Amino acid sequence: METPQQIRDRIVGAVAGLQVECLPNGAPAGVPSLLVGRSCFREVAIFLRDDPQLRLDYCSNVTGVDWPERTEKFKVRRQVGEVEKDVEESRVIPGCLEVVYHLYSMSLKHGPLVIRVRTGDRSADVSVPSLTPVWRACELQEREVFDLFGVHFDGHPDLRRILMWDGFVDHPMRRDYVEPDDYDYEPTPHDHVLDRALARAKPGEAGCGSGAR
Amino acid sequence: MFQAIDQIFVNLLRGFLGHLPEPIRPWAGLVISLGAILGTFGLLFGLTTVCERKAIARMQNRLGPNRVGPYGFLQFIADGIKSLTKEDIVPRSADKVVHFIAPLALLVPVVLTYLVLPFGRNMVVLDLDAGLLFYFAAGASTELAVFMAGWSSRNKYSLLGAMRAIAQMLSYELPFILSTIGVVMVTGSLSTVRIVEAQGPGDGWLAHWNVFTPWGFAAFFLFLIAAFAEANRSPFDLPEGESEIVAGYFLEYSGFKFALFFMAEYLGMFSSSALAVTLFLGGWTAPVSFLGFVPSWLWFFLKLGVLMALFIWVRGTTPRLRMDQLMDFAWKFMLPLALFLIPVVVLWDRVGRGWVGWVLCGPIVAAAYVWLGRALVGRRRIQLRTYRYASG
Amino acid sequence: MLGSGIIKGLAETGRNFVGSYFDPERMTTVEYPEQRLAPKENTRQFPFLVFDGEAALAGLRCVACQICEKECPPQCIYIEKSREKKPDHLGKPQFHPAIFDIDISVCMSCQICVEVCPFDAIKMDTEFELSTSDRFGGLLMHKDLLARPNSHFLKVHPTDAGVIDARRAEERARLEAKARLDSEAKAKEAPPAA
Amino acid sequence: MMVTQRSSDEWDRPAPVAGSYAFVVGDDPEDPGSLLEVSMGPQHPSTHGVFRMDVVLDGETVVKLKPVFGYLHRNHEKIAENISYLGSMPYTDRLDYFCSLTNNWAYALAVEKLAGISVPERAEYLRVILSELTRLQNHVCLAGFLAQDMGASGTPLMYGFREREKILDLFESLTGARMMCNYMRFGGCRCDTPPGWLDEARAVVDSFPRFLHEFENLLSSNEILMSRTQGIGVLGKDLAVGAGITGPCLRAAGVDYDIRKVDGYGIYPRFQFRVPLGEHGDTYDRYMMRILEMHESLGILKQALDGIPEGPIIDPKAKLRGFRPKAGESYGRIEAPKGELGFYLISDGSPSPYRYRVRPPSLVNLTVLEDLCVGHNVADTVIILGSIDIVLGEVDR
Amino acid sequence: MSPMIYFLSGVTLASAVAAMTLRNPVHCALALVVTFTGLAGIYLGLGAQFLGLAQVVVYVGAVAILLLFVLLVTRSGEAGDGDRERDRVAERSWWGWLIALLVGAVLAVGAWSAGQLPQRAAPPELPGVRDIGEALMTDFAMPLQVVGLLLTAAMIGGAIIALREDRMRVAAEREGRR
Repeated sequence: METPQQIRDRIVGAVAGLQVECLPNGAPAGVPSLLVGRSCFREVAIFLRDDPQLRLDYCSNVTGVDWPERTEKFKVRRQVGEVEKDVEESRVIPGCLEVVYHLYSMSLKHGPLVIRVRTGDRSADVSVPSLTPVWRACELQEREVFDLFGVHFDGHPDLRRILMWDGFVDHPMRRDYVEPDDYDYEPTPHDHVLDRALARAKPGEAGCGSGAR
Repeated sequence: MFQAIDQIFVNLLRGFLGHLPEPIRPWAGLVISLGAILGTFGLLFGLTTVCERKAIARMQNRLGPNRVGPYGFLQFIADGIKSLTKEDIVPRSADKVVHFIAPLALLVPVVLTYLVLPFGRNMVVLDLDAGLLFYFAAGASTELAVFMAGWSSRNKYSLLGAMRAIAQMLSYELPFILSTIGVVMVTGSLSTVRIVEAQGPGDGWLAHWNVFTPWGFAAFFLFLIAAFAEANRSPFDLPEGESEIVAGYFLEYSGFKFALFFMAEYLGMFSSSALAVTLFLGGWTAPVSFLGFVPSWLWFFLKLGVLMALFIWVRGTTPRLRMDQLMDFAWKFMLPLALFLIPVVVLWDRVGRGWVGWVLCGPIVAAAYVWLGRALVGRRRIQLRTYRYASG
Repeated sequence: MLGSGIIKGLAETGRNFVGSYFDPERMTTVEYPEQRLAPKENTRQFPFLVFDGEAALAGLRCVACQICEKECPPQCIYIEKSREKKPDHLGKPQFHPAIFDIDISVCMSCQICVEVCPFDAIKMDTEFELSTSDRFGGLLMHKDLLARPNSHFLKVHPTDAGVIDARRAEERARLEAKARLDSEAKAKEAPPAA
Repeated sequence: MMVTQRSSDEWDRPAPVAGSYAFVVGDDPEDPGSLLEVSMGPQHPSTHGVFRMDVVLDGETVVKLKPVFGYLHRNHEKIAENISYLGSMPYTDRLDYFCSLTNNWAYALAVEKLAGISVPERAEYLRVILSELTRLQNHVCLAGFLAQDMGASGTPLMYGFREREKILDLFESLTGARMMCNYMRFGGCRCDTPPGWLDEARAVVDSFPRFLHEFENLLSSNEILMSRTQGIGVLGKDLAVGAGITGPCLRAAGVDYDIRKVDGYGIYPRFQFRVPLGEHGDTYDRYMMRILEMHESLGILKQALDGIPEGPIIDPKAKLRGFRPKAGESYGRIEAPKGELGFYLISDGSPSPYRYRVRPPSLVNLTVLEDLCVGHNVADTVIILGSIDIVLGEVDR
Repeated sequence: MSPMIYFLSGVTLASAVAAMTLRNPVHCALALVVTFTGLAGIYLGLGAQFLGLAQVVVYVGAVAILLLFVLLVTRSGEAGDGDRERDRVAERSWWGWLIALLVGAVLAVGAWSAGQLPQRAAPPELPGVRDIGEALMTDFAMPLQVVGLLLTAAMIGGAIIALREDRMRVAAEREGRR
């Protein structure tokens, strides 16, 4: 298989104006990944699937990564007064949510190619195009990313919570998620059962109401 | 001497009834016989559950129950006490009256079937002319009880189970009844006592059991398979298929009512096995005349035990069929074969019931079996497969 | 022919039925409370603290370094260091645990505490019958419950314990030799000074 | 069929398009009361754990099926992101609790890729032996459970468990635990084999074919099993590839894709084995794939047990404590008995992973459950689910 | 024997009344089953073995089950619908009264005239199952065959109708899916 850089060049060469960027990977055996812009994400995915040299017909892994807003400190050599010295400056890197796809080819037996896409921020602009129409394999995994990270997939046929219950509010895999100190008061899908039970046991009668006394 | 042992129960009853005033004798006889039947088969039910658990455990290389009593054989008493003391839960939305009546409605007809079964020489409660018809009439009413149980529980699984059970029982009733027609035709009587007597050794030394005829052999297995289905036993245990509909029609029953269902199932199994013994295995007759000294009731229970072992063995082996396959099997295999056996019986009767009959009827029955079996399996293209391996 | 597969299956279960009475290899079941399988040497259930000598709490090898507390994946260990130090088997002054609790209801028997312990102080026991009538307090093991003599360790994991004992004996011997050499050297040095 | 949607506007983060859903049955004006909704699970005997299928039935035919997950969710990934790399190893045991050793291997592989650690020869051999033993015991149990779902009153399951017991005994004497083995470490394995272990393993491997033969006698040619499974739940090739189905289910559909061959991870390229392929993609093929794979696994085991060299068991450079790989990311995947098990790790140079992700084969294989089940009976859904082979510890994580 | 007959008649009549008045259709059907069984008991008590047993096989074993199936398959809702239905039926109840009156009149006339008829000597022995069977196979062989053929034809016809509906539905579903 071609290297990710070559693939990137080929995509950009085929259609001008696509935002595809090759990200390095620091691990010794790691392969670089392609960061694709949101606007052309599905087109790129379809290209990767249908290109006769690549035929990446199998999407193995879909997952989210949370990048909270962070301040990066770095040193710059600056002219301070008369002397040139290292000055510590900081830069705010805006937070985003990232979705990573690992693609393989079952027919040509090669891979992986890692493609990733990022949302605009972590609160308002959290939608990315869904790849479920391209690879059905993404269906449940994208639901999971939606559930645990809060990434919204446009074009997903059945975007619901998958692991947490429907009434759950937060997204537990985000790095700033704070778990509640008392799970008993989490809303559950069985709340109405509890309500009914409480309503039945009127105060004064025997039952849950008078149990405390 | 042998005669005395053979007739010991009959004489005991007669002697006891002799002390009673004349008008209530028949009723007292009925009550005592029923009590004896319930006691005997109740005990047999308990022992069978233990034996079944132990035998299946051994088939699965386990030990089975071995804690209560010698070799665990008193386990059923512990189970009985447990189910008696358990809480009887009735679902709130259930139809309480019907829910209550259903287990009784299931048990009563099953017990009634025992009235016409001859357990030994002169050991039959009601020697009806239409004994076989009585048996089927009583057996037919169990479906209603199953429906009542499933419907009144207000549980979807129960309802599904009841529907399955009724469909299955109705379908298998046909081969169940049709497979006995040959016996009735050959014997010329619907009375179970006549049927057994006709199968005895008579003047010769070898018994004329119906199973030792080509048609009787086939009919015996048809009857047995239908009996499996009627008793909801594996591989026809769909109504209670625990992996699909959890427990089927008695899902919402607990405690003693559940035990009644359980008991009715086993009593039904005994009674259909007993009928199989009566119709095909010569009832209480000995296979050869020189074994006639063994008490007749012992022969009967021995044969019953063999059939029960078969029930248990099959249960330990087979997976369960699916509903449509079950229906296919009843309507496309068993019913045609049972119908086909009727002319064969006529042929057997006409050519003189000897080796000529065997030569003529044997191949016909075998051919029908093979052909129907192939038609049943072939349409669905069910076969063993060979597999290829990836190159390289 | 229809039915041949089922008959084959019946033959198989029949053979197993008969075989279960004659072939011990078929019966893997053990009647537990009366019969017991001997635990394998590597078997691990829940951790215990090894102590040397006779007194349980005085001879604990644990020096309260809290590595296991930090590494324990379900975080079921709780340690508090003692204020004062006391000498260990090499005579070096060390802390010891004032409190050492393991919540058995949380512990998942992963043996990571054993692997990370640099002092061979915590080991896995093969005891598994730990049921109590108290779900909360009864399953929280304090150090007096956790402490087991080295002889117990030798009994449940003889190979492992043998290696460790040999190593500790060697360390001690080396130290004693060194001390002897030192004292001899001192003794040698001393007279001229005197 | 109508699906109602409940809007949920109490979300401070963007609200999802579809909220909770519920089937409303019997609202079809043309056919009143003809449909029956049954919620199979989470406490159903044959959903293999706390799994739920909301099934809409027409008679007993499945019209619609929705899997509902999450009853066993414990956010394994979040736990792993808060403890050290080593600390996650025992947690991986609990993913697919039937196959803890393959889970260990997949995680160790991902970390080894992330940090560039090599594995000594003997450890590689041991890993192969253990993972093939795991495959054997997973597949015998699967076949037993499948027969159990068909109502075989436990006999095949007990035969399977009898053999599994021998393999678990091997695991116990090597790793100390029967199921939660926690045996592999980054750069090798935790401890060397106790004396005589390899001979015991050889004995188990040698006696295994006898069991397989027994099992096949009992089931593979049984007419009831064949008629229950053949032509049921047919999975097409294209759907299988597109939906990311892996493992025996994929190969039953006729796709030649075995990660042991494709990636050649560990030392698998050294062993001779074949990859069985199905033709119909139905439940019977899926069942037979497992049986045939067991034969191949036995072949691998024989070769590995004969070829295992002496030597160190773990890379001496691999650190147990204070393990901090450099920033980067890696994806390690292996052919677990249930399919492709992958671990995706992002390191930021700290002692715990920045992102830790498990790619669970069981969950992804469930994507096609509805496609396989619609049009079949309730009884078939149960065996289709059984033939997909899920473990809820891995589905819900 | 006669107290038994009175008892059975009482049960039969009571359950027949229950079958008409109970509100839950399934209960009605179950009450009807009791009526059938009571009737069978009366037959048996009168010594008509075959008739009594055939009554149980046919009515309890088949007709009642059929009724229950029909009830379950056709009924859409629970009591809510049924009440409205009952009101509608109640408006036209005079039809029922009329028919009941007519039937009662015919029965009364029959019973009265039966008393008027000269008493015939009872047959020496009640016909047993064997006699019925012989009669069916000799004197009434032809009618039996005709009835059998008719019923077979009806059964096949029913099966075909059910089959066609099923096929049509399958075809419609396929269309819909496309």
